[in-house]
Amino acid sequence: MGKETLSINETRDMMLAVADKIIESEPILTDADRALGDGDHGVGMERGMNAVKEALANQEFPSVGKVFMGVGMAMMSSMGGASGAIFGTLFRSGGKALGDAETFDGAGVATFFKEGVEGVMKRGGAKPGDKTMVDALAPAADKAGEVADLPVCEALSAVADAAEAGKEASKDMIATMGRAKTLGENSRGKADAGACSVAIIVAAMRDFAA
Amino acid sequence: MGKETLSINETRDMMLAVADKIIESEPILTDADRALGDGDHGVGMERGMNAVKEALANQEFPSVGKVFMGVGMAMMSSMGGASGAIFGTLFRSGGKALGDAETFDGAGVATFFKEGVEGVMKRGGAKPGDKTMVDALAPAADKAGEVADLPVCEALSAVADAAEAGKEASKDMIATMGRAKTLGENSRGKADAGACSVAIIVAAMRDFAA
Amino acid sequence: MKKLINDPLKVADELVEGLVDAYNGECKFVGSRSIVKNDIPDNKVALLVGGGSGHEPIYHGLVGRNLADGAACGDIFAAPPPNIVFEATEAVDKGNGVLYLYGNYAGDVMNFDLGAELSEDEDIDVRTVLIWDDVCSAPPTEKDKRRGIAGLVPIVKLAGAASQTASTLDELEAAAKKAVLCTRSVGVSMSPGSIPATGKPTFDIDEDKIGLGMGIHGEPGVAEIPMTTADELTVQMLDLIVADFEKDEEVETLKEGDEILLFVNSLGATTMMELLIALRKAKAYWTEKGIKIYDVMVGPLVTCQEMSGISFSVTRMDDELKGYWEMPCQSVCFSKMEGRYGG
Amino acid sequence: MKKLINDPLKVADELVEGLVDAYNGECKFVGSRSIVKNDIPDNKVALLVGGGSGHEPIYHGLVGRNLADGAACGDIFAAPPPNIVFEATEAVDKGNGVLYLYGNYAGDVMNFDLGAELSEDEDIDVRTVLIWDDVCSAPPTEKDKRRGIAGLVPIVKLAGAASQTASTLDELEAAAKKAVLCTRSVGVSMSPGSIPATGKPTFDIDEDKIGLGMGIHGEPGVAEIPMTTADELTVQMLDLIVADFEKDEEVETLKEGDEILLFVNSLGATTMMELLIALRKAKAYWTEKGIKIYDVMVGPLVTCQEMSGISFSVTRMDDELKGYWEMPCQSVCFSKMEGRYGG
Ligand SMILES: Nc1ncnc2c1ncn2[C@@H]1O[C@H](COP(=O)(O)OP(=O)(O)O)[C@@H](O)[C@H]1O
Ligand SMILES: Nc1ncnc2c1ncn2[C@@H]1O[C@H](COP(=O)(O)OP(=O)(O)O)[C@@H](O)[C@H]1O
Ligand SMILES: [Mg+2]
Ligand SMILES: [Mg+2]
Ligand SMILES: [Mg+2]
Ligand SMILES: [Mg+2]
Repeated sequence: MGKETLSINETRDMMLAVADKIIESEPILTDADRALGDGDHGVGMERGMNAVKEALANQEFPSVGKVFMGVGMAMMSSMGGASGAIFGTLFRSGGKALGDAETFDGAGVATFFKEGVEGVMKRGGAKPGDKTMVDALAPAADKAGEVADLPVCEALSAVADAAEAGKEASKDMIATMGRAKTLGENSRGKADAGACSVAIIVAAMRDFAA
Repeated sequence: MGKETLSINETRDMMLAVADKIIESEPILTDADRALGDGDHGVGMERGMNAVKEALANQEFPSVGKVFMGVGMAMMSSMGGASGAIFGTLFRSGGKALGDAETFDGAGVATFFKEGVEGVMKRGGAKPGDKTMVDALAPAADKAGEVADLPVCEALSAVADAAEAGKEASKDMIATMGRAKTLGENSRGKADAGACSVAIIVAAMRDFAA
Repeated sequence: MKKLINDPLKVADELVEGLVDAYNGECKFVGSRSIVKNDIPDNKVALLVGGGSGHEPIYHGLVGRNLADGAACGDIFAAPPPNIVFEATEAVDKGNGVLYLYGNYAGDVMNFDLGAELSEDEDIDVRTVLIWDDVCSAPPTEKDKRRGIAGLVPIVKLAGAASQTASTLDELEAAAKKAVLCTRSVGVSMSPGSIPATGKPTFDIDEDKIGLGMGIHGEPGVAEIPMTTADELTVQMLDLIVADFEKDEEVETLKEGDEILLFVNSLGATTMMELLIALRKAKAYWTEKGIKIYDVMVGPLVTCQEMSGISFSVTRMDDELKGYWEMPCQSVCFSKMEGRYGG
Repeated sequence: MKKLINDPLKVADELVEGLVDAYNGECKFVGSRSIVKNDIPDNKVALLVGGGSGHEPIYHGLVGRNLADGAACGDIFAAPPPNIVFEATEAVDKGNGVLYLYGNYAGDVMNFDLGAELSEDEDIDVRTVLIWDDVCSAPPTEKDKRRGIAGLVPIVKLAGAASQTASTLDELEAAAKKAVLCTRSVGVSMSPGSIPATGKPTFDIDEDKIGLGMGIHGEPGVAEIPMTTADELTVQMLDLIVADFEKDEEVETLKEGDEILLFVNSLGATTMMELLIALRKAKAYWTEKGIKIYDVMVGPLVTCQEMSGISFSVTRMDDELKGYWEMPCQSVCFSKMEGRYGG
């Protein structure tokens, strides 16, 4: 039986599980970025998630939001580059919007992703269709809004499917942002590396809550 | 029938023939220097001999010595590097020693090579056996001393044989000067590039006087 | 590629440590990875530069006397994270505000903006001027899409001098904006550099091709052209600069009697020999147009590891900029005595 | 190797023309291939440098304010012919004699000596000081067999400053000799440069080897060692310098409290990143020995086209040399403001 809500410590442990999953997926992300970018997304995310583990392990947080904000800060300050700012902003904006809530529920999931994707789009200027992580994140946020009333386990499951579908859809897009825009028409056929990261992150959240 | 002596103009034309012969031999010299040195001896000598042609063609000279000094000056100033100084010195020292002689005879051949090799050894510090052009030049000078009483055609023929033998003997030597000293024992088996030039120069002198 | 390094994942940290050592007491290592001058006077309007590492001597090599007060240093080819920007900002701020002056790349803009937010939270006054000198990266109507390339060296030199006398952040901002507006660059590349962590080349290009207008990491330019002579390429590149001054409605066309500062940069593997040969043609090009070369900079200052390529940067000079230029300066990147060559 | 040139046989001429253009009126092209300052004062004791081209920015890039008065430039990697040496000598001579200061290579010595003979025929007083800083090219008892490598940059900087105040050729000769005696270098190479005329590499070395003590064209050094880390290599190289000061009976051993000028040079393709990483270790090395770094130079100043490699040069400073060092200077090769870093 999946979880109805997550406590602060469970949210923290979920993010530790996410970190492990991303670290484990480094080769997949490296390959994705090697195909379309400069090949450093895997090591970048790995470095970010190692910092996340250091920031979260055995720490107590006053709210769910602070957990996510800690994740964002750790990624932002350890990764640097565009993706440090982008993924850092996702977790910081999403976490900030959760206020001082002490549990993470379906409504929290909706708030987190809605504010997260807005922060990312404001920070980086990418719109859906530009073949970035926004193409996994925006559909995830939309779906999260629809399933805000469900238990967190079910909400995250629906959101993970949406992120995965968004990632898959990014394969057909032509890159217009970042390094991959060099490739133009040749960028078609492969998924965006950042979108892969989003799909992996949300899937790991789902698996934890399940 | 070979020539008893050479006039000033014949000496000049002989050196023009020498220049053509060296220019024609550029690939041989390049290969020799590529094997043991840095591969630029062929183009260097070619550049020097083109300058010689420019300096000598249609020019009148007051003495045989001035022809050789003109050759030396042209080589020295167009070639640069060690070999410009070495070959320039050969012709300048040899030519200077001829004073204001108006013919080039067997005695002149002896004087030219004796003073030429002395100038070269003084300038560059190489001794016979160091695997340099001195190893063709020194035996040539020795032989020239022995045949000073012969007609110029016969003297040059004997000197050319000595230079050729000296060049061949350089194959067995180990380089101790210049770039080839890098190779140590590996420099054995190939003739020194500058010695090849000396052999070609004296052979072309012989062919002209023959 | 044989690289003299220790740990490929620590090159950025170690090189900034080495840079601080090169300054031999004049600068200090700050926070996670910033370099900051020791003797910034109270109330000085501070100038902060920064960007990814791996392009040495820029950006951090531009810290120095009459130059930048500090630099926030990223990992190899990656923008510095916001906390590094913030740490550098705090260290250079002397109560009169900090100007951020850096190349217009998405990652840098995001991280410096985040760093600015952190700094403003601490009541530090921050202003940003972006460098977008690469005319091949977007048309003059879309300057916000242009990249910053080698023109950042003369721009930071000029702004560094301006920062010595500026009494407000507004003043320094105006001077830096002017230096940016007057500076245009065109670059080419012939072969890639490599990323120390992976040893992989940063892009591919055919053996007999030149990327005309290519950016300093291999970003695309205006065309791939066949390998050609130094003289022909120089003319093609300078024509693009002339055309940009012509098309851009914000600046006047370059015309007879104008004076320019000329900078010929190597991206790394291209030798000084090649730069000087190209410089010779550039001098003839400008002379023929009646445009006077006010002063010259030449050398490998904006690099991308062992990438080969060259860029020209042109800054149109006026009396204000000349005043800034003639100030002496000293850094690992660029030093000069007072005055100018031939002046 | 894609090279941006025009005619491979004219690179030396064209690059010296470009160098004169870089000086923008401060220097002129003289004779066949020399560069000479325009404003050498009457009666100045003149300083002339020179050597083969292709090592840019040296040797000719060392002409400038408070530096050399002129340079005689050879073809690529070849000594300048005597007439070029003579033309340069005539142009820099202001009636008080000319000091030749150049690297100890057989071809250079022969040609400069010939040039000196031509100059003396014209009643110009000429003196020669040879630079032989490469400790790996011969033992201290045979210094006349040692090559000149990167140490020539600090040596010419110091001699250039001395030439501003020297009233006789003797005085300048003494100062230059002292700078030479106090300067020792060790270089390594990891991959060759190429000759522009042929496109051929200047030497071969295994993919995983470093030539320890190799000269700047690939001349052999003390050993071929396996590729190693920057830190380990730095220690090995500096140990050789320390040992040389120890073994050489003409100089004192380097000891605690001594002050040194440290120069870290790249042979071309080795990046500033790598230089700075090595510099970081060098700083720790000297600090541990109690030897104080008086000032630092770093950059690709003595190169051999796209050759990769690094060298360290150390000059032991005393009050006289410090005085010369602190003078500002300006050239395409090396510029500085008055004073020193951290001073
Ligand atoms: N402006 C942006 N908005 C949203 N996502 C972005 C933006 N720029 C880059 N990204 C994401 O970052 C990913 C690349 O990350 P990474 O490789 O770590 O950084 P870099 O592009 O600096 O090498 C891309 O696949 C894309 O999803
Ligand atoms: N000191 C010397 N004395 C006599 N000959 C020398 C000396 N140094 C070099 N040479 C000659 O010069 C030749 C090389 O000439 P070249 O290739 O033109 O010059 P470089 O060695 O400068 O490349 C050698 O083969 C040798 O015969
Ligand atoms: Mg990437
Ligand atoms: Mg990247
Ligand atoms: Mg040779
Ligand atoms: Mg040679």
